[in-house]
Amino acid sequence: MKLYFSKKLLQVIIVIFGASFLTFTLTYISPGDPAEMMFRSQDVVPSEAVLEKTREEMGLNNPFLVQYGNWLINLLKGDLGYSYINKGPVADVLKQKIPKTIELALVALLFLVVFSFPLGILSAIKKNKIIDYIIRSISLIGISIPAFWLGLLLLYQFVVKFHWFTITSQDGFRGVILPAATLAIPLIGRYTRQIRAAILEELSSDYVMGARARGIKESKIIFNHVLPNSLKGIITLFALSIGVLLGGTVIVETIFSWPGMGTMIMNAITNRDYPLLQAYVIFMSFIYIMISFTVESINQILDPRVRLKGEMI
Amino acid sequence: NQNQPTDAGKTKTLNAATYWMSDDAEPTKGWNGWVVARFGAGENLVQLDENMRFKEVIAESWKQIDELTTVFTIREGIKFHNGNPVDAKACKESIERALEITDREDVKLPIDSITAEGQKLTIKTSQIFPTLINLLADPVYIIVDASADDGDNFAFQPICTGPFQITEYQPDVGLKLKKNENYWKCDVDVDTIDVKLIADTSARAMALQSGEVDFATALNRKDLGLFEGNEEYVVQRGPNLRVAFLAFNMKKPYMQNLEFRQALTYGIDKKTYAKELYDATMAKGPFNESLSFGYKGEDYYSYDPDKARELLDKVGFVDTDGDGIREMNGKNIVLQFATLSHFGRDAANTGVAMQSQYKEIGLGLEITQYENLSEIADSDKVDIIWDRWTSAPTADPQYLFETAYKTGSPANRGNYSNKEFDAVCEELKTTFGKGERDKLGIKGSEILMKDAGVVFLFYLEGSVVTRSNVEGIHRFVSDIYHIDERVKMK
Amino acid sequence: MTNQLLEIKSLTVKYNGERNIIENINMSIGHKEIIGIVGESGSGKTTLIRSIINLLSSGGKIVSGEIIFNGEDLRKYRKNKWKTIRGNEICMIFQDAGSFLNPIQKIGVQFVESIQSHIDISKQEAIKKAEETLIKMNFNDSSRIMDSYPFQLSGGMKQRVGIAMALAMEPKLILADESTSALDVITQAQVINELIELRNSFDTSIIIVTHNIGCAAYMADRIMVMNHGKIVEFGLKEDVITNPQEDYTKNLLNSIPELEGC
Amino acid sequence: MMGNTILELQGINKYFRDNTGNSFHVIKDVNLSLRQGECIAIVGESGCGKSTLAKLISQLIPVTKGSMFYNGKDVTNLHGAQLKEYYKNVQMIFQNPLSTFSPRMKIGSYMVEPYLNFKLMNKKEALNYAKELLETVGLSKDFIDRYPNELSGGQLQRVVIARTIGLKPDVIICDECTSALDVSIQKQIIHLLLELQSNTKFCNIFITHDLALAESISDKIYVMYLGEIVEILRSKNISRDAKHPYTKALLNAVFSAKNTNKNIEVIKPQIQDYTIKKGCLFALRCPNASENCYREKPCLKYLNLRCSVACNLY
Amino acid sequence: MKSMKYKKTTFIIVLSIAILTILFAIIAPIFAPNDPLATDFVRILEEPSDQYPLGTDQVGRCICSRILYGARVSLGMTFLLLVLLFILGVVIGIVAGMANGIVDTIIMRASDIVLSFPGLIFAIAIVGMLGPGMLNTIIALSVVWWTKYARLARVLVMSVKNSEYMDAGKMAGAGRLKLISHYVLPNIISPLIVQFALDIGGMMLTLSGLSFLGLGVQQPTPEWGNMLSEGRAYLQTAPWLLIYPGLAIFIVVAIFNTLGDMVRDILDPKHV
Ligand SMILES: Nc1ncnc2c1ncn2[C@@H]1O[C@H](COP(=O)(O)OP(=O)(O)OP(=O)(O)O)[C@@H](O)[C@H]1O
Ligand SMILES: Nc1ncnc2c1ncn2[C@@H]1O[C@H](COP(=O)(O)OP(=O)(O)OP(=O)(O)O)[C@@H](O)[C@H]1O
Ligand SMILES: [Mg+2]
Ligand SMILES: [Mg+2]
Repeated sequence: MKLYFSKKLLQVIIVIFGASFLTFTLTYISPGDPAEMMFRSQDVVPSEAVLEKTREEMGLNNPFLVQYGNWLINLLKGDLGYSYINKGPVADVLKQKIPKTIELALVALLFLVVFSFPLGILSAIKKNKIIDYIIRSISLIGISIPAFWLGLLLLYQFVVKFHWFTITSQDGFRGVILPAATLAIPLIGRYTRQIRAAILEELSSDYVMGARARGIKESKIIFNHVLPNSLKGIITLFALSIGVLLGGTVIVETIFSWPGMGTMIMNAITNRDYPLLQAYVIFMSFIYIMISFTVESINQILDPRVRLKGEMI
Repeated sequence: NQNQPTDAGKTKTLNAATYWMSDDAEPTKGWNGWVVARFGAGENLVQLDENMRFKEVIAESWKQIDELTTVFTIREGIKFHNGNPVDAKACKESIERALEITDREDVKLPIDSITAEGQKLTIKTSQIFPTLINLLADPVYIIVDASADDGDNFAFQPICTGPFQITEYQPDVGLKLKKNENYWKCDVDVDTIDVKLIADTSARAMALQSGEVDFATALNRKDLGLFEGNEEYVVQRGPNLRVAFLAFNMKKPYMQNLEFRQALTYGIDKKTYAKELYDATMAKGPFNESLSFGYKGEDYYSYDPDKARELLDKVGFVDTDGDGIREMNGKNIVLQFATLSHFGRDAANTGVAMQSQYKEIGLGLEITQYENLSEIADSDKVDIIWDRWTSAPTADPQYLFETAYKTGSPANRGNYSNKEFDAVCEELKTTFGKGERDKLGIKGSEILMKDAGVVFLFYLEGSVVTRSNVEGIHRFVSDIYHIDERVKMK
Repeated sequence: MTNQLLEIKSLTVKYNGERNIIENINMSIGHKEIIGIVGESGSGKTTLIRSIINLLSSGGKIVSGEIIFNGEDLRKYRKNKWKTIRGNEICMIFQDAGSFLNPIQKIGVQFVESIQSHIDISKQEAIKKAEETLIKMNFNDSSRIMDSYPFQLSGGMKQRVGIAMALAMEPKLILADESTSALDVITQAQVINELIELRNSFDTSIIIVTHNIGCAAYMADRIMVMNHGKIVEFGLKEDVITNPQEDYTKNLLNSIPELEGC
Repeated sequence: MMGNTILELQGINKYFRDNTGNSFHVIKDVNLSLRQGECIAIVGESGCGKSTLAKLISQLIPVTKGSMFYNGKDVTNLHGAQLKEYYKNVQMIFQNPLSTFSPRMKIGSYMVEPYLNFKLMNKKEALNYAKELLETVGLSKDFIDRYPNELSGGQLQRVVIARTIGLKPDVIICDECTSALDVSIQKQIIHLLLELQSNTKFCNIFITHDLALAESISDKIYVMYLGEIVEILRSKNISRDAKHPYTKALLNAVFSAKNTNKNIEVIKPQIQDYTIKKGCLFALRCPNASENCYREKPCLKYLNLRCSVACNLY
Repeated sequence: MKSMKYKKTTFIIVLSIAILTILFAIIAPIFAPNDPLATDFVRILEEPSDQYPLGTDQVGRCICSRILYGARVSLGMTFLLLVLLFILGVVIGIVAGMANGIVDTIIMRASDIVLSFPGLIFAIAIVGMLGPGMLNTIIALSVVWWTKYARLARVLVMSVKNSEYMDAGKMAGAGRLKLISHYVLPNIISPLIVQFALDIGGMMLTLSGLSFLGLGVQQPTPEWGNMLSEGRAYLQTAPWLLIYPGLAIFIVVAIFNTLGDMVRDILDPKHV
């Protein structure tokens, strides 16, 4: 078990390293001169001499690997560079935006869990009954509806027409419900289906038959046997949906003018603020890798077959 | 989050929406001063009022003593937000601070000396500088208490003299202001202002509708219809100082041909664009007709496809292969129309409209949205550039001429160059007297129009929408100011 | 035939509305009797014994017939009544008992759960009862078995645990579906011996399905031969083995390789 | 009746790595020789390494240590063209007939495959040959156009045999090729194999866990235990001749349909343990194990014409 | 319990609808009442009318025609990209699965790295760095998406590789290529096709999402996400700019999602 974790951790490190390399390479090959970008973003049109000087200062004339090395060292030191558009250290910008996006993502996750679990389980238990068809249709709608469209429609209905929620994010609860719902609805559709499938698969396995043959109540079978067994798959899918969720924040934040990482990244893209862009990608992949790693570890610990591997009686 | 009732003792909060915020509120940096000015936090010695006339603010009066020297009398009894008195010395320090910090070339003053005696501030320039007053009205020169600059928090809560004081500044969320109890001019009615950053235009309209804000500016033209005629809202709209124009890329050899440029101009139905696409006033020259230096005569080369065809035939660009597109040196003419994506849809829409109209005169057009100016500036890729500029933020023609059209100037994206026009710019540098300067402004405009190097499309419109419980908010033509001491809430 | 434990009358079963998989089966089993069912693969042996306990795999449906257990028609039972029969009066042991246990729950937990589903006793008592039964199945270290997960036991051990679980409720009838075919010959012999022991000490009746005719011949009182969903021959084992009536049975018996010198 | 040695294994060892990276020893120092026309059987409990041995011989997995000779030539770990050449002569029949067939391949394409791959004939000839072969194993030639799932297990196994025979190989390895089938069908298949063997004189390595079956068809029986050959019997009455306690335990556990009163005795069940390094592997379960058995490793000893055994008692 | 026959009939119906949708997109010009690029200044932001069945946009273009032509772009790009990635991914997956050792490890590590990014975010970042546009969107999504098929193909190849029929094939003298084409491919293709079918809707949403953000297809090419992004400003004043393109995406995605489900039910029956 220990060996497993150290191996896994090593893998995580390699992957993060690779991710950083990829990110840097992408910026490196992308068109546009960062030095110039820095001036242009302030609507200053620099002269060639000034540019050359700045390039030299920024180390842009160094060979690729040297640049990458420096960048990586700075990154490890926590220096993520300087954001042109925000005219400040990237780390400071991230510090401001991260909590907002996390707030949004957490509320969306809450919705996701609160809705998809009961729906998925119900749908599986009542397979091919009316209620199953209804839930499946709803989830089909969920996965087919474009989030950006849905968001706008919700905005119109609930903000303009009903005045239930607010458009600005400062208002705590009233501000976060709509964006979080927009973010969650497609995921709820997806996840409900996946939970249903996972549970159905478990229901068809032998041990369920075994439990029935032993005369155990159906509700007990579902909650004591099927759910714990399908949890592994469900948790893994959950980790995957976090990736989708993080991606969704960009669109949702744009629609709802949510001052988080999503709007920040769109702004960074428009202004070619590469340091910010790099930091964002690194940060997101770090979060994502850590979540996957945690989930996988939880799964490993949950599953006695893995946990007690080799301990035969 | 509705407004508090106006009963005595309760605070009156004005909820406002803004479409743009700078990273901080240090007025001397870039255009950051606009945010400080907009919500009544900072004041200058002199300012432009809603109708673009100079008004004395911190300076009670000013007087030009000779070509190089101007004397300002600082009003008695003005205090900074922190209670420090405002005298000539404080103003001197503030102006010097601005000169030191600002990185904007267009607001630099050629200062010889600034002297302060009591309430008397004397500014001596090192050369003849007719636009001194105009520049001093720029938010860069908002008078701040330079002695209070602790290098840290000052950028977010600058100490100025306005009717409101910034108490909280979050670049991506909004800002909060409170009433300045010691405001020099009058007692301020509103206690606090809560400004929310809502960058999306339609979202601002929705925020007004949902009651989250009482005041918003720069709404979508179409969305204004939602408020006009509705008793709950007051809408003020009208042209502002921004002008949208097309610059032909003079680097291209064929663009050097005046007749070709004229043909291109004849092919643009800007009257319709202005009316139908933008609900705006069609532009003739660079300056709005309401400005004293605005061109008021007939437009040159207004839409006439037949003339365009005739001219194109004349310069020899004809369609020989019958595909409906004229050729130049045997190749179909497909002009490249470029905009910057941050100009938004309006810019691209012009291209879309031109595309179908140019087709009728046998010209192809492709539209590309660029992210960066740099990609346009140095490339031969583009033929026509959509651009937008605030024409006279300081109520003077010189600024626009110098930045956008003078030979070699930094924002001259079409690489336009005309000796006659450059001469007008030079003359403006040394000419005093509003009348004279206005004439030069008109002269320059006419040169530009006649030469067809730049096609002025329309003047953008500004709009201000307030809930009917708010009074005393005016629409400033300059768009620099929104709220001042006159604001009141019922 | 009133003293029979189980009587099946003209039972017909289908899967997914296609042809009848077993057709018109009539059989009965007495108290303390062992019946061995042999026959070609796919002849419906599993279908037959699963329909007794109403646990047909998906799509399976009893079309007609009666299943009378202890004088009551099981086909009239509703869902919640089944749980009083299953695991209590009738128990099933599967071919691969291991996979019929929840892989992530300890044996003890599952054992106690099934005991408590049928008898109203405390957890402590249930554990005690479970351990006692395991000891009867020749597990000398019963508490360790209780504390382990299925994957930690070998195939033979799981099979014996399965039998122990069935046994704990002292059922009247045990249904064993090829419960030894997956085991190696030595373990298989051991398990078979234990089943016989079970009948002798608890008076339990057993229906055992097997491919191994030798095995059926060894333990059963009566043998039933099935082919294509029908009973070909059903009689006392001596009769069927030594004096088969049907060609199919004769062919079957002839095909069994035998060791010399037995 | 016996010809020259066709296939010889010398000191074959195989290690596998489990997913934690530990390696374990599955085949231990196996020596085996096969002469022309001979049929040998390998018996043993599940998991003792019979299939692994078969796969080693058929070169589906590489040998870790030891060497293999075919007609005197070293054929350990062949590749490419040589391997192809080897497969012309050595063929294997797998346990589960259905899994031998790619589900989406018609019987016809399955049948003609080797003849085309080995460039023995063209497609048309191959098809005709395939039909002929199907008839030799008692199947209709219409089966050519069917998919595997439309045939019964017995029929499929016949198809496999037909294809294998058609190549006229020297060696056929049957890895439990009947254990997935019914006894009656098993009988037919065995019958067919024996008949074909007497016609074409291939040698046969017959892997099974059914001692009775092994006895009835083979000339020589190798008994395997945890990857080791513990006994070699050249007998038609193994109940009498077997010496090794493990073989005896196996024999004891066999049910008989004829003799239903046979006394079934049982020894302790198997424990999968690859860690035993010293002594006799069977000692833990052996009813007659002495102190010595835990220390000293027995080696295969020639006892008499009918029996060689690796046991400290002999 | 529904029978296979019933399933097949409904599948054929949905498939026909899907094919019809594609056909509709291909022959859009026949149905389109107007030129999708032609502007009509007199009739800007006009409500649906006879001449403009779904109204006009902010420069007076026919929304109906733009939706029809947009279908070409949306569906075309979706299929182009998916087919491309499908082939690429499957080839890589088979190579990884068949090769062992270093090649497999390299390919799998590369895909680990790609997978360590949340997909959409990575795509956005790539487009952000390379600059918006159709080609860059395709590149970005390719970088993200190939792993999906490669991993699936690899796992499937691994299971086939250990099957007895592969061994039988080897012993029948089949070479590497023959093994792949005769044994591996036919047996792994159906789960892959299922995955492909299930991905169509998702890909379409992703593409239009990127266009909505202004990163994908650029003006004035009609594309649904693009149209929504333009129409956003007129949510209140001219909702038809928003409603119809959104509805178009929704309906088409729903059709393909349903189709995907059905393909799965038929090719992978144990999943029902
Ligand atoms: N769930 C099912 N759906 C459809 N057909 C089924 C199902 N289960 C079994 N069958 C079919 O019913 C027939 C009888 O199956 P059953 O499992 O009862 O045979 P069996 O005698 O137990 O065979 P074996 O000896 O192989 O276990 C077979 O033809 C089988 O294909
Ligand atoms: N590819 C492999 N990787 C790792 N271990 C393997 C592999 N193949 C077989 N083994 C292990 O080698 C041992 C011998 O397996 P093998 O399949 O040869 O047994 P067998 O005697 O054929 O059993 P059975 O009678 O069940 O077919 C087993 O413990 C098995 O788990
Ligand atoms: Mg069965
Ligand atoms: Mg085997």
